Amino acid sequence: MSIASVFDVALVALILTIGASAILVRTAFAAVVMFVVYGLLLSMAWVRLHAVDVALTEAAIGGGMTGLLLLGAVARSRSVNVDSVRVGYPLRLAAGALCALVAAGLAVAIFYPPAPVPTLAPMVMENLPPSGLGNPVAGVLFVFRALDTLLEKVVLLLALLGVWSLAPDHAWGGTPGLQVYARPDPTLIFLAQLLPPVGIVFGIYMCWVGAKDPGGAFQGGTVLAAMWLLVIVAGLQKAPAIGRLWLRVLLVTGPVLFLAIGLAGWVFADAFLAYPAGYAKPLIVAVEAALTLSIAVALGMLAAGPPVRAQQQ
Amino acid sequence: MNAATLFGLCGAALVGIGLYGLITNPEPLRKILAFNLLGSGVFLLFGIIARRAAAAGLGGDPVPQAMVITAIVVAFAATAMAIALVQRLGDETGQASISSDSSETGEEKS
Amino acid sequence: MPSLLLGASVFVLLTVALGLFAILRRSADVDRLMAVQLLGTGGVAILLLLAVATETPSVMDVAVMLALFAAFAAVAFVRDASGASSEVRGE
Amino acid sequence: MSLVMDILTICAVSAGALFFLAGTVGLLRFPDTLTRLHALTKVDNLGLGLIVLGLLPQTSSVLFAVKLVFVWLLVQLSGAVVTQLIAGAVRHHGADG
Repeated sequence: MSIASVFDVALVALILTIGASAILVRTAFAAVVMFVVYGLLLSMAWVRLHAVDVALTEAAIGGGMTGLLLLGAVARSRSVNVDSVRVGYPLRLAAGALCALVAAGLAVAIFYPPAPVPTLAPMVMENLPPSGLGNPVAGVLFVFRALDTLLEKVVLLLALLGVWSLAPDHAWGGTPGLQVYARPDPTLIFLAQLLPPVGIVFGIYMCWVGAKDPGGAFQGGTVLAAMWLLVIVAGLQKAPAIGRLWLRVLLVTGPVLFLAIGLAGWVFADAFLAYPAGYAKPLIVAVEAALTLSIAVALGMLAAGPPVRAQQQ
Repeated sequence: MNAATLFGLCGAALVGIGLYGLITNPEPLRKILAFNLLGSGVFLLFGIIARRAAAAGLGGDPVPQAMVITAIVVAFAATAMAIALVQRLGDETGQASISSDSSETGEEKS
Repeated sequence: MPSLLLGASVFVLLTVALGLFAILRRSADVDRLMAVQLLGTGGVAILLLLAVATETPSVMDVAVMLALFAAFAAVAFVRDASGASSEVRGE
Repeated sequence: MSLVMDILTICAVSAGALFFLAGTVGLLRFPDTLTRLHALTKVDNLGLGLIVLGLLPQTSSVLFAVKLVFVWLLVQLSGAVVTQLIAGAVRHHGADG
């Protein structure tokens, strides 16, 4: 057994242990801590699977952002009475058997892959040079399957609308109920002043490097969102009211620019979302830059939750 | 057994674990967490498909990888939505568990 | 040299696993906060070793990401474990 | 020259790995939260620092090396602040276990 496979076995064992304890541990707070640890471990698994783009996304969203989201919910649900009704033993046994069956079925599928493994990698590499991009994943996201990416941005906006519309009527247009430090101590303020500049540089770097190497608008946008939330959580700045014009403009800038370039494709190239020859890379970089900002704001506001307080004038 | 198969089995097991948590945990928050775990198991299975299809000098097929990136972001959006729903439910009813008939579930073990 | 660095990454992974076990068997919430911090540092070390051993510089970006988000998550955890949070709910 | 570099790498990386082990032993054996936190900071500072030091001679380009140092600085700063925060939470909440 090679050293690399020892690493893989140890990593898989650790992931499964942490994943199982995230489910089985008693308190919700501990479960969320486990889930964040699990997300960070999973990003290492993605590195081992040669999917660095996915590893970046998983570390950012699976590890940090989902953790913050769940944690906010835990903190707020402490005031609500959680009835500790536990499912009975027979039902748990039946559920366990069912789940083992599902897992076993998937495992069988893993052991018997289709004989010639289907792959689109040669096609991607063949058609990548005209776009001027060096990162095949960015090529798929912004050239070959650009419609998916555009619609995903729309999904983000729709989800945000959904979250906002769950606010009580009197709070519409108000500020989100993100939990913040009541009295931040100097160390926290130091961190909240130190980390964001570093994070912003890294987020821009992620977006910029995404055309050539692993990275891109998603990863960059998530870093920016996290830095913004850090500043808010530390109490250095207030969460913006959802009615703010600048907020809404930023939210739609990315998708609108993407859509505009896509529509222009009908005129200057042959099809919707086609890029005119020779201009593909600058256009994609422009779209990515705008999307990074929009994604950052959308993810940040999603994590901040629905508004709870009417805007004070 | 190569690395792809090993991580594939890990993904399969995670789907099982997540499903178990989804069924047996009465707290909606924990259900959401379990669903995320289940989802990441499915993503890992996609990663295996990508890894096995390595060709043309790439470590994996970029198409499933791009799909997983999209999926992670959408899963986050769905989680945010689900949590907002649960919270509103809690605000309205003062209850933090999904049980249409609490007297019945209370009998099993309280 | 690459196999030595890989060996070192296995060793660090095992110590991190043991450390996580040590942290997580305690029941106090404050203890659990250390798990994220330990994985932040250990994960960065593992990823850096992997990046150099396999000569893939982009893995280093994952290490930066891990460091940033471990710190981010830790700040959120401390907020709730210490009860220092304030509800933005002035109705 | 490359032999000297390799020896430096081997020494520093092993020493770093040893600090990871020491930190873990501390986490397992120390009696209360604050002392365990103390063990953890040793992992942060010395373990990662020595590993980065050991990796520097093996890097293929200057940019790579600069990035390594940048990562280490980032972990140093954020790690120091986060452990401070945790310690503050312990003091606020009372150390248990």
